Amino acid sequence: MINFSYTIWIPLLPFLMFLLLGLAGHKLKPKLSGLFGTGGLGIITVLSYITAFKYFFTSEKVDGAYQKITALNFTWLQFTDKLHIDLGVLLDPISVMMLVVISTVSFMVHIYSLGYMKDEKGFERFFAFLSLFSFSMLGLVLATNIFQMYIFWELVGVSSFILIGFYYQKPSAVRASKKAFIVTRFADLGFLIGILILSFNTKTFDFITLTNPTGSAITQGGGIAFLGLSVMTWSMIFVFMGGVGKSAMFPFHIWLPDAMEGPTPVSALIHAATMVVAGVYLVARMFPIYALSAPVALKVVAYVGAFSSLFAAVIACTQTDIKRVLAYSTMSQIGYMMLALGVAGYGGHEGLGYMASMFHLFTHAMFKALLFLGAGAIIHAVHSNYMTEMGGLRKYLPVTHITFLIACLTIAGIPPLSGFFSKDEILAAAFHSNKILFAVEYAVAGLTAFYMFRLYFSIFWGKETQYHHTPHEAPATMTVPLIILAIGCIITGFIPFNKLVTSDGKILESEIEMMIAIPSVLIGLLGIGIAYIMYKKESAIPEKLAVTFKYSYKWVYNKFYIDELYLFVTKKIIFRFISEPVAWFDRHVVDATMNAIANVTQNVSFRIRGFQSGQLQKYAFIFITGAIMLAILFIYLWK
Amino acid sequence: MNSGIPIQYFLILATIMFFAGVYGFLTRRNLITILMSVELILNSVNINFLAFNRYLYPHKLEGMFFSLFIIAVAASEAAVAIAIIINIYRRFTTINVEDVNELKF
Amino acid sequence: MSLGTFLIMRHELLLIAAALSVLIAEIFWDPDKKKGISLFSIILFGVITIIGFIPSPSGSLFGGMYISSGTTLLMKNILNIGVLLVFIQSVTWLKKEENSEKISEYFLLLISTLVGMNFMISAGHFLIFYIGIELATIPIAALAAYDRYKNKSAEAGIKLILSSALSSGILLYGLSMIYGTTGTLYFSEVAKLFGNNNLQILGFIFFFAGMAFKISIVPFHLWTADVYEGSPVNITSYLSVISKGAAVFILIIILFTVFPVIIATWQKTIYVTSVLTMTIGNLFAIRQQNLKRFLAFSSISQAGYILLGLIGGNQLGMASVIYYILVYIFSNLGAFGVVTAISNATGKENIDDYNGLYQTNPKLSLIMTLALFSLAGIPPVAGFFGKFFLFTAAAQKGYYLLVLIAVLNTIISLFYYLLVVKAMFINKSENPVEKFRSDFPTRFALGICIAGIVVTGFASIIFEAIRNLSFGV
Amino acid sequence: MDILSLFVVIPVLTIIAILLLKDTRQVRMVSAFGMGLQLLMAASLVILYLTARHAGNNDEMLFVKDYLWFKSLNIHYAVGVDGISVAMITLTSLVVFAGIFASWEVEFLRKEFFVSLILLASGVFGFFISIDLFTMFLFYELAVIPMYLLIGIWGTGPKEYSAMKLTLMLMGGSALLLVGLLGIYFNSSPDGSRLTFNILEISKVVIPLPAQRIFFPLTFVGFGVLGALFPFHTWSPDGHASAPTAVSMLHAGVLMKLGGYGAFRVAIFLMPEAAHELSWIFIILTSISVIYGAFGAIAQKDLKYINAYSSVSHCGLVLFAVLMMNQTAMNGAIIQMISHGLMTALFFALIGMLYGRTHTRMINEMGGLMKIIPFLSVCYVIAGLASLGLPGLSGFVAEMTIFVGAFQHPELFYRIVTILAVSSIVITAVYILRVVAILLLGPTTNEHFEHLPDAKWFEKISVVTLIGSVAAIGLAPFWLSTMIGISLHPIIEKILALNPF
Repeated sequence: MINFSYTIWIPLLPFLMFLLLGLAGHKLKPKLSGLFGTGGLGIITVLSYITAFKYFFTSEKVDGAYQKITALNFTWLQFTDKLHIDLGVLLDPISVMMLVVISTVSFMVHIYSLGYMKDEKGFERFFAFLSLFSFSMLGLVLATNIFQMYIFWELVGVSSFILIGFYYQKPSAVRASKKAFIVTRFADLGFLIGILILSFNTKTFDFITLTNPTGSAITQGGGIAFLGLSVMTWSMIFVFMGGVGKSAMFPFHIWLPDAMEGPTPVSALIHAATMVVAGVYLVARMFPIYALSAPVALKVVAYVGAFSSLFAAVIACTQTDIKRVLAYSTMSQIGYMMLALGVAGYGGHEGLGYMASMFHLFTHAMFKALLFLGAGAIIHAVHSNYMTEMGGLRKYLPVTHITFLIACLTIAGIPPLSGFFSKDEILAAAFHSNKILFAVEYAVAGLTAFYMFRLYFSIFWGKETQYHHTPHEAPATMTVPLIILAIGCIITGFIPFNKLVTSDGKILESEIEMMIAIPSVLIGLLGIGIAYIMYKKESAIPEKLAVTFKYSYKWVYNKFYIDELYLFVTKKIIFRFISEPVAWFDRHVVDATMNAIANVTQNVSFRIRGFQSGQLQKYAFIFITGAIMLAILFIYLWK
Repeated sequence: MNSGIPIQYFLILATIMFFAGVYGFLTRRNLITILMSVELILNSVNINFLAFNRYLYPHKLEGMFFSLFIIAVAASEAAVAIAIIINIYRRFTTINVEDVNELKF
Repeated sequence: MSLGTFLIMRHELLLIAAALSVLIAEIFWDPDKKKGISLFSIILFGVITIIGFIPSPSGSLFGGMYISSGTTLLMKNILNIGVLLVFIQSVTWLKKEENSEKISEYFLLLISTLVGMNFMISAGHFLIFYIGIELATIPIAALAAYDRYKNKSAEAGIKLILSSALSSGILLYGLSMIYGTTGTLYFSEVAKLFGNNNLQILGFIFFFAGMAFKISIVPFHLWTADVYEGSPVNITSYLSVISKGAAVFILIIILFTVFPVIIATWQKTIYVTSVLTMTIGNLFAIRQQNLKRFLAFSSISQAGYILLGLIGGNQLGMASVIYYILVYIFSNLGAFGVVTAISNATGKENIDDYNGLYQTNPKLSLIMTLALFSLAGIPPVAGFFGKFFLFTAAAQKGYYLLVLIAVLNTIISLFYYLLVVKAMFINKSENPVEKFRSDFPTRFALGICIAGIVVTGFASIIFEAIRNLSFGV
Repeated sequence: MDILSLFVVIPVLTIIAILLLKDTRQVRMVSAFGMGLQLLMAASLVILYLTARHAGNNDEMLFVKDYLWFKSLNIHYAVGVDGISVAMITLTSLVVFAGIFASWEVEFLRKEFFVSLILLASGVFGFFISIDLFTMFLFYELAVIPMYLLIGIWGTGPKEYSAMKLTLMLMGGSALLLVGLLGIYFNSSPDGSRLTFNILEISKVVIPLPAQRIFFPLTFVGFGVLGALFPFHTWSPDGHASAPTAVSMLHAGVLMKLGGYGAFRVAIFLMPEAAHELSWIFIILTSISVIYGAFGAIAQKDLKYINAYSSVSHCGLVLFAVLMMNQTAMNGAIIQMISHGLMTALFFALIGMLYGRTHTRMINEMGGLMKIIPFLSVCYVIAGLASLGLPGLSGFVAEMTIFVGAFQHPELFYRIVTILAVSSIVITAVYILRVVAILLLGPTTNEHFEHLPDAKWFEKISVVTLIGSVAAIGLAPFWLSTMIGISLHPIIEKILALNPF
């Protein structure tokens, strides 16, 4: 048993960094605080790699399976004797893998930002928030129990909120951040309810206990049925709702494209590589429960994933803002991962999808980060987000061009780049369990290749655009990360994930199945080809197509009007038809009754003044009648 | 020693006087008359006392004495009342009770 | 029986002596220094008040027509304190030119009414009771008409004298019924012989009506507001505190000792009348502008609360009533003291005139606030304790609904008391009551009132002493 | 002189000192000193309490002092504290301390202002330390009354109306309460032994069920009015809107907690059977006020109204949790009281400071303040995040404890209602973000605001005190929740013993 207790510093360090930069940041020199943040992340990266190495290669296995190691754990808040929130560090294949992913990408982004954000005001603020995010994300993946995960889940949400709204004077940015927070918050409501139901049934939050395939949670956790589904299924569906929100799956995807309002490094880090895959991670984390005692929920995962990936891919083909294209591609790639999980089963060869999904998560982090950072470099150079205003940039930005190309090839799944391997595993998994989904993913693979190269060609080739000041290659602080990540894209494909990260921790034997791999490569090439024809040179084909399929194009271009739908619901229904009436009701009914009581009293007191008429004899009359009334009352009526 | 008149007659007389007094108090407009009707009430009470004493409890004289005191007190009461009425007349130049209503509501 | 036994009626004798000495002083006093009389009589009365606290033998005189016990002594002492305060408060007013001729009348008459009240309280026979009650009423009527040159004063006088005459007529009619059915007028024997037949209940109701008139319980209260407004402020405070207090005392004694047999009946009676009283009183008070009238109605509603103490017929009830009267004396005289001071200084008696009073006369407005809070029953002043005990007494016998009605009524009363506070503290005014410094007697009296308001509540010993002297049915 | 009574004595002494002062410039220093002392007292009380507990003192109440007051009625001046009241006392002293600094710049009748403020505070302290129903009630009313003058004199807008409404409605509450207390008193010894007002003694006997059925609703609603229980909450928006800053802070921060505390300490603790029997009615009412308050807040335009409605929602959550009657939920209720107390005090302090600068409370008249007054704006954001339950700040701890606890209720109905209540966190997020976005972010709309000054030193003290405590609870909730939990234990024991469910 190796001592992992030092891992506490992995999340703690960024937190301290955040406090330092947040409280004293404005006193330090911006440069210095940037270096602080980056340095901190560097240390963490080192620590994570050490941890990964120790875990995978020196920690002993029990009958060939990696063990879940609770490095340390302390009770943070006691609810009941069974239910308590702990804070701690849980090490198992996926969390360790996530450590590597997060620290690497985050480190890259930090370095990149040193250049990218150089003359932005609020430089130190930016790094403070980045540290906050790193802290929350690391805390999330290392969570030992579902409630700790929820805590950091919320923190991740808020730090993404802050970072999206980094340019807080830009109304669009503010709107986007608000949207992102509220949408995910709504999803998290589902997560919380899920947790409540789950904990009520299983009387525990602890992951190890929950996900133990032979533990009580899974074996007799099913609980009573409610509306035809077992309570466990319900809870897992609710939990998944949280994942849907964070990972921008349909129908909670609307925040992701707008989130591109944030600085590009942020998009790379949060909205491509790390945070958005939290949903996938969540499902993977709870996977045994999904697989063994809530298969229906798992189906939901699969279909949601498949649909989102297709949906996003289609939209991506029509967008012109390069960051939005990347955003939709992110969504569709995550759809892949979800699908992969959805079609997987627990243990043995069933677990292929699980492994594939984690694998794809890993590779995707690399190439998507690379894409975003590349896009950042491009935007940095031309000061525009729209590919319609770009073209022929290959001579101005050679490094960016090459790395971007590598990334595009990777995502298109061209061997021997990493994307090919992971995607192939996913397709294989889909093929073995559900032919329809397999077909869908096949199409998506083609679409992906198409829109990525549409992007690539129209940026770096296409029409020769005149720039009012010639674009120039980004500084080294920005190009170096690009190169590193590009290398990552090339090599990571050869990491033996089937030996390291599997659903049950045991080694999973799998080899590339040619009759799936070859067609997938072909369809990728096909997509590239079409893109080449349409966008390599200036051509009228795209416009023609747009005109011929006018309505459908319009429909797709406007993202199927989902945003408008949401806007309608929130603005019109909630605001106009619930809260305003409530406010009105409160003023004019509840409050009015209170006032009415007072007014009635006043009124009565005014009406009865006549008794005090000042006429002695009237007084006397009332006196006599009073006496006689009392007499009658108590002699005859109420004796 | 029974003088033949049954007690009921006295009581009926007293009651009539009482209500006559009350009626007078309520209807008469002249303060003096109102005062007189008060006296009427008091006297009806006296008759009650005397009758009860004479017929029911002849061996004690409480009723008798009580009515004597009532008469005395009524006299003093009347004295004060009339003094005030005179003052009223000075101030309002009338002793019509309806005009004496500056204080109301 | 030796002369020593007359010491039993020490209070009355002393008061009569005082009255006579004031009369004699009036005769032999140097006509140009008449103002001295007030000082003389106040000192005299102060001495009497102090003597009153010397323990004295309890017993009965005249074959039980006059009874004196610890309870009656306590009641008399409480009344003495009140009267003393009233006297001190009235000095400034008596200094005025138009009153200089009548100073001694004022004291003479008030003292004699006090004698009457003492006799009522100590009565063991309805004859004494009747004499006492008349002695306590008629001079007040004369005093109500004290301001000879004011229409309102005269009107107050006539209204008081005539309606009280009517009420005592009704009361006597009731008594005659009781006499006719029991054949005696001794409290002790009536209590024995009293049955439950209709004639007796009729008699009781009429008797109760007569008493209710004095305490100004709805529907026998209508004279109150007019008389209070019309008569001079000091007479008003005397009426509202002393006469009312005395009447409550005697009512509670008679109810507990003479009519225990028909307790069921008088509990119902009190239930009905108390609800009526506090509600009507409050409803009328809301709209009042003239402070004297305002306080008149507030005192009506106070009477309604006081009845809650009587209704139980329990020892706690009697204790709480006596205690409350004590508190009420301090609070109400505090309020009236401020009203007197201001109306003496400026002649203003309306609530609007008090706008912005705190800016000019902070002390007075603070005293007023405390007094009103005490009347409203707001802690930490004594009124809170008084009300609490009253309600406790009623609740002890299970009258929770009645208590609820009462507390809800206290909210209404709080509302109009706060109106005055609002006027003094919050409202702005172009011409507020100008700043003035009231003379020593006023400040002294107010000081005592405030001390009473504050101390009476916290000093539990007072309540305990009262409770030990009181009794239940 | 026992330590607890000092909590009443110190304010009184401060008041006297203020009254003796000649020039009004020292007034605030004196009050700050007095309340600072009070804060120290509270801190030391916490330490004493914890040490006593560690010493193995397991009495229900500690530092109990009992002086016979009215012998015949067996009324005592009895004080004592358990973890809950200690926590509440600490809260109170924090808020008062912050409130003094928040109202540093009161000019008009400064002396009177601070006197009434501290008088109010002393009432609150008295309420929390007393374990005798009579003294409790006395302090309760003592705390309510100064509110009238504070709002009426130093308030803004329709202050007379609001002040009168607030006072009368709260007094109406205490009217019901009084009847309830008397009912408890006269049923406090069914075996005919001595009647008592002492909570601990009453808790040892079982009040007859018929009596409970009558007096539980009276008591609960009586306290509920102060706890802004729907539909008796309407005093709160107007009251808060008109009240001066410090008063809103104290009122929302502390006074409304009297309601929750009383409902728990008196109504439920002494009459658990009826509470269990009738809880469903009040559960419905409270969950209405949770949702309803939140929705009400969305539609408001005035910052103080927004906060008032959110207070309705949060305090509704307190009563909601109390009615769940299990350890966790009640624990959550207490934490929620404290956290909401600090949070809302912070909010009102900030609103007051913003108002002092911009002279408006209408959110749509402000905008882009983040750039101009970063300190205050950041504090406002923090307050907002606390209120929408961000982990690491107190709100999260409280709400989660409540939700988890409430969801442990064995009956399905209660769990479903809980889920309804949970949904309030989203609505909260909506209105908080709405305000933050409109108020602080975005471009600066009004050029008059360009040169507003940021927080002054006393404002910083006030704000930092509160934020510090909010964060402290949020980061390290375990000590608080254990301190409360231990004290809750006997109470829960009693309740469970009486209705096994």
